[in-house]
Amino acid sequence: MDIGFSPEEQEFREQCRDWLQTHIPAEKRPLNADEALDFDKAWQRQLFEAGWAGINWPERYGGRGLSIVQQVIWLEEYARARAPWIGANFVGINHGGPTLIVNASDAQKAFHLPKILKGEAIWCQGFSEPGAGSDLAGIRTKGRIEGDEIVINGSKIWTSFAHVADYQELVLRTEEGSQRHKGLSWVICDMKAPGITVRPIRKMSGQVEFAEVFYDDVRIPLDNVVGGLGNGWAVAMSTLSFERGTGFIADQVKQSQEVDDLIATARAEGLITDDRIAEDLAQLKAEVSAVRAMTYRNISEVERRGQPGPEASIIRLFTAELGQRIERMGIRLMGERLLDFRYGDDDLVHDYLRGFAATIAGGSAQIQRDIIGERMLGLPRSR
Amino acid sequence: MDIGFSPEEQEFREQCRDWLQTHIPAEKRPLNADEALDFDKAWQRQLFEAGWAGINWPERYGGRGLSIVQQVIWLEEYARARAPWIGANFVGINHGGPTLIVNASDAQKAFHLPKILKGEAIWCQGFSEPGAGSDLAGIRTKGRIEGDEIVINGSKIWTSFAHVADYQELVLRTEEGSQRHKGLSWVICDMKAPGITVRPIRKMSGQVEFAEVFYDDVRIPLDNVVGGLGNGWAVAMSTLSFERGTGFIADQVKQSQEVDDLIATARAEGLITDDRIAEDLAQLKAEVSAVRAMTYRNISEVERRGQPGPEASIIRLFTAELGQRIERMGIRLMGERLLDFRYGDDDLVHDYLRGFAATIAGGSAQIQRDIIGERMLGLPRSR
Amino acid sequence: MDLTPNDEQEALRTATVDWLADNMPLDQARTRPASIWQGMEDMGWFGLTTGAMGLDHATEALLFAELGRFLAPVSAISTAVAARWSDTEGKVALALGERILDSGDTETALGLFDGKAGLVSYQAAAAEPSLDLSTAQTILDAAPEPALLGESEAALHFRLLTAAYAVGCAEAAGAMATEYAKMREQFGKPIGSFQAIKHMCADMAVRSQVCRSQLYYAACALDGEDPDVDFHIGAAKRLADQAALENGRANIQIHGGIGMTDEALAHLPLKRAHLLQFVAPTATAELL
Amino acid sequence: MDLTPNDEQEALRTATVDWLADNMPLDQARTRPASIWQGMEDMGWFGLTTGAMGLDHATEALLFAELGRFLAPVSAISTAVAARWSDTEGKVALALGERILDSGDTETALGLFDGKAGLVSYQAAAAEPSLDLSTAQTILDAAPEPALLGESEAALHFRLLTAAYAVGCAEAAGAMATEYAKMREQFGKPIGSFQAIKHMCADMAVRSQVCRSQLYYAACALDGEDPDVDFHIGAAKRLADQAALENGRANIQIHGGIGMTDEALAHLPLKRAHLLQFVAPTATAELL
Repeated sequence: MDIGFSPEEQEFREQCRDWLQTHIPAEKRPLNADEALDFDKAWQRQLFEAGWAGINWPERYGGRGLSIVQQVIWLEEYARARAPWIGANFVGINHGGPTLIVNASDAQKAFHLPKILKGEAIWCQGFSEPGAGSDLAGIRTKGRIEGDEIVINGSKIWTSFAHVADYQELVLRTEEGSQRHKGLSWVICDMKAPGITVRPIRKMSGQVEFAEVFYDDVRIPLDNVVGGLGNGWAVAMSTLSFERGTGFIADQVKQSQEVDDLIATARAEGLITDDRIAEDLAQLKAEVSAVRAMTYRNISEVERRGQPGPEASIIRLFTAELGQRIERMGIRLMGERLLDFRYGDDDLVHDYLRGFAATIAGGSAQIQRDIIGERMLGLPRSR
Repeated sequence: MDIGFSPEEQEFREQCRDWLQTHIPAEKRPLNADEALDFDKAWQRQLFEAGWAGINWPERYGGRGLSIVQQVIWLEEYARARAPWIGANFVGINHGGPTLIVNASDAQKAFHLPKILKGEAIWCQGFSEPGAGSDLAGIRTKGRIEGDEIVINGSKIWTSFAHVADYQELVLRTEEGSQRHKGLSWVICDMKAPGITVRPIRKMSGQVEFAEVFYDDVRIPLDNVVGGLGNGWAVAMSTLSFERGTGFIADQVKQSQEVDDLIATARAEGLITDDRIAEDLAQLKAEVSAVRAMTYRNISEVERRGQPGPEASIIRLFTAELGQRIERMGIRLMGERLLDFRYGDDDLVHDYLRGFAATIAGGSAQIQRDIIGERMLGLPRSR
Repeated sequence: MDLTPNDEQEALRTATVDWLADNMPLDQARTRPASIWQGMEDMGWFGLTTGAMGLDHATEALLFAELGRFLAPVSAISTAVAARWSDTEGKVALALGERILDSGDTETALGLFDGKAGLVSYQAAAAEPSLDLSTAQTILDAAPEPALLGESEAALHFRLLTAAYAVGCAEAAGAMATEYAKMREQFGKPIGSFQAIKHMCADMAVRSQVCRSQLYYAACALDGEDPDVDFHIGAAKRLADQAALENGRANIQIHGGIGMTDEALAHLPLKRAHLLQFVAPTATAELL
Repeated sequence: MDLTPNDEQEALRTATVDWLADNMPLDQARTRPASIWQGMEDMGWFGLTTGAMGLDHATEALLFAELGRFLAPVSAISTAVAARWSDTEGKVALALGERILDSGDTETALGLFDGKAGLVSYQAAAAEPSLDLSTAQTILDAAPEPALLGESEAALHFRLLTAAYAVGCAEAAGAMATEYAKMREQFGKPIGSFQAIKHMCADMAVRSQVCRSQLYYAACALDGEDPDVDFHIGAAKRLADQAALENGRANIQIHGGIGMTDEALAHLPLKRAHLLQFVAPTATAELL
């Protein structure tokens, strides 16, 4: 066991740092999805041109094909430099693209992958439905096959960037009467297709980031099915094999910076002399440190055995709840200034309000605990 | 709404206080059940002779028949005077006796009730079984009817004072093959009957207070059945109607004293200048105060409507967990002296170790939350 | 000793709830009709403990908890205290340091200053939004110089009513979550049948019960001139603030994705709870 | 960078666990045979990082976490540190202020004094029991005057091994609770199928994972002379202490009535956790 990096890795770190230092946009990324679109596209284009787009994509698909430790280094430096979130390109780069790489036909790959890498095509997700929530098996959006087309009816919800997206990774029920995980298909849906209505949803922090999407006899070509009709569950799950545990890196660095910022604030404002505040800040600092250790362990596990251990669920849960503790400390130090928040502000209050999603989206904290109990500890199923 | 007491009630309070002040035993009650037996009997005898035994029992059965507010006053003064726990007499006075009053025949009452009041007969409970825990419906101890006798086989556990008790309120299955709540009977079991073996169990705080009881062809007369054969569930439940919400009073006063003692200690040792300790003590004081308010509310509800509201489950849960928070604060203030605890000591460490039972015995904290969720809030059943 | 509302109190409470349900539903919390203030005045809530009506603080706390449950304007608190302990008439906004909460339609505010109740005059200015979407605020350029009220009971009265508001706020969040847990299904069952959700709801009920009980006790302590009234009101406010914040958060968690949205109502009690925590908070030293 | 044990480390760990399971089962924690010390010495645990064996602290921490899991004598910590940083030979008890823990069969102890490692000589006296049933103690009449060790790394080494013990202790409680939750039935089902119990087990696993990971990082930081090594070891000890205490409590709660008894083993990790929390605790200021 060691926590050191080789001279080559350290040199790579220098390269990352140098490039980031000179290329990070001067202006802040806008909060609202539509205002941010141009910003996101321009930044993605820059990353692409410098060879930093798709760092974990294979080189034959235009990616950088970095080793996992190099990915760690890039992501650490990226976060440390406070480089902007890739925003509208997130789904394409981290989810849609990888799914295509694993499952799509050569034609599908050739058409879509370059657009994603260059920031030319924005993707959004289409998994969750009103009433289905964390339960993917409960999908009710239907696709009826008519000739060489699929006719789609239904709705999706919590779709980030839906109103600016070009394509959607859409999971729907193509086999009438099928149950649970069977009869689902994973399709590429053109968001400009007639019959799609996007209803943006405002968050309680004020910005519009996700939307409800309605499908009224939307027709897409059968060719847009990825991985075969009725095979949607397997395709959706296959993306997980692409997840190598690096996803936590950026969060960890960001949380670490936030805690350091809070400690600096508490010192500057004399609040640190309150033993309760000092204690809680010290605790947060220890916990953030432990997340790095957990993440490194997880990544080492991937390197050694080819896949992350079940401990990834633990990192996910702990990071989510730790983030909320950090955000609460943030507003605690603000005192009454908390009250001056208004929709559209981008500050600690915004982070706090937005942070509730961390234990809701992508499987609630309750479901994460079920998973840890059942899959990792082997306790009998509850449901 | 008001929190005042009438002049008559205040005069009654004076009477309680005066009597307690002059009669409380000088020596401390021993911790181990067998050493405490003589002490408990003598104190009960004293209470009886002065008319303080069975304060909530009807006068025709030798009780004091106090109004519920008078009971509150007596219990408050009793706790405030730090009068000893009635120990071995607890089950007879608060559980066995009341059950007999509601359900027993005249002959049973005439024989047993006076002995209980005078401290001449010690009772123990016989409900829980190994493997059944909180689930009374899972009782497996069997009683076979042979002529005018019941022949008992099986075992009970967590029976406090079993090895010093004269009688046991025993719930067993008298109908072969019966399920859950059916076919149970509530019987008076003579603890001196042949075939009974008592295995005392030491607690992790060192003393022996409860035991496992084994029944090997134990014969008791059919006359000892209370409330009719096969009617045991109803008899066991009937005791609840005797519970008027006063049971929390003594705990509340005791917790209030403990918190005041901890604050005094923290001041004396200079620990209160630690903001964390001051904050937590302040919180405990507020919470203990709220328990009094909840208890008063509950008792007022009983007075107004004849029975306690579903909120009693809340008081039970909150008091149990609050007690544990108080005990943790107790050992926190001790620092390293905590390590010097040894079996048999009667101090804050003992209280802390013993206090784990509060969220286990009589229905775990988990089950209390189920009850609050289902019976009070109307949420659907989990099991 | 009796800590349950009597029949008269229950009747007043029922009338209060009925009016609030009709006129102040939660889904209008951020845009209430201008006529609402007159309606509240007509209901008499601002003068319950004045000589004219002569009700006790226990009754008042009971009704103000209901106002709190519907996220009624916070200036109902300052207006009621001003009506009881000063000659001021009409609406009085709530002063919180240099922030004047619910500052419209008046140029007078009441708040606590070093623990004493005081009146503040301020220039009417365009009110700005605050975190609590149902409370607009005016921020003064400098800390105001209040005219302190003579009676020390005014501060206790003010603190009691803020506690009542927080109790109602905590209960609003708890009730909303429990209703949702009964109705919303996942994995083919109402989510309230899952122990994790059920226990969150149970804990919300515990917190509500704890702070409401202490509120009753505190109100009676004020009515009965109990020597420990300061402690009891302080304890009530602290417990109610905690309950309002924790229930507010749990409510959002139980609502899941929909709880994160602006259009759902789950965020409203939490934001109100954050506002109330700054109004007459209880310092640690006040309880020791 | 690699934070997983390599094959050699895994092999050493397996050998450690095998020996401990055979020779130091938890049900003998309070009365261990006199020969146990010699057995441990033969296993080489007291000299892992000395020149003779030359293993790194990462390997040592891995093995000491296993010792901690079986509630091994705490003097294994002080003995290993003394063997590495002083000329002392044989068993060295653990000094905690005027308390000498596991004080039998030696008259030398090692502990921290104002953050520095130091050796203490004391008169052998009849050892008395402590809260931790597997640790006897001798209480000196006065605070001892230690001979401080020259190397500042000795204190870090000592703190690291106490953290490893606490990690093992936390895991012991978690594993015991999870096993029990699979086996024990209520209402016709294993209690581990109830979400409330399942989530308690999940939280225990989270705490164990968090502190074990930080332990690995801290050990590597000591091996690699990381400038933040003080922080990392302090964080590891704090997180491990918290995990050991909280898991220890949850373990008893999950065991129910049986967990309250002396004869069950559930109380042993909790009592050990309480002892460890006083050995080289991490002060708030060390982390800021």
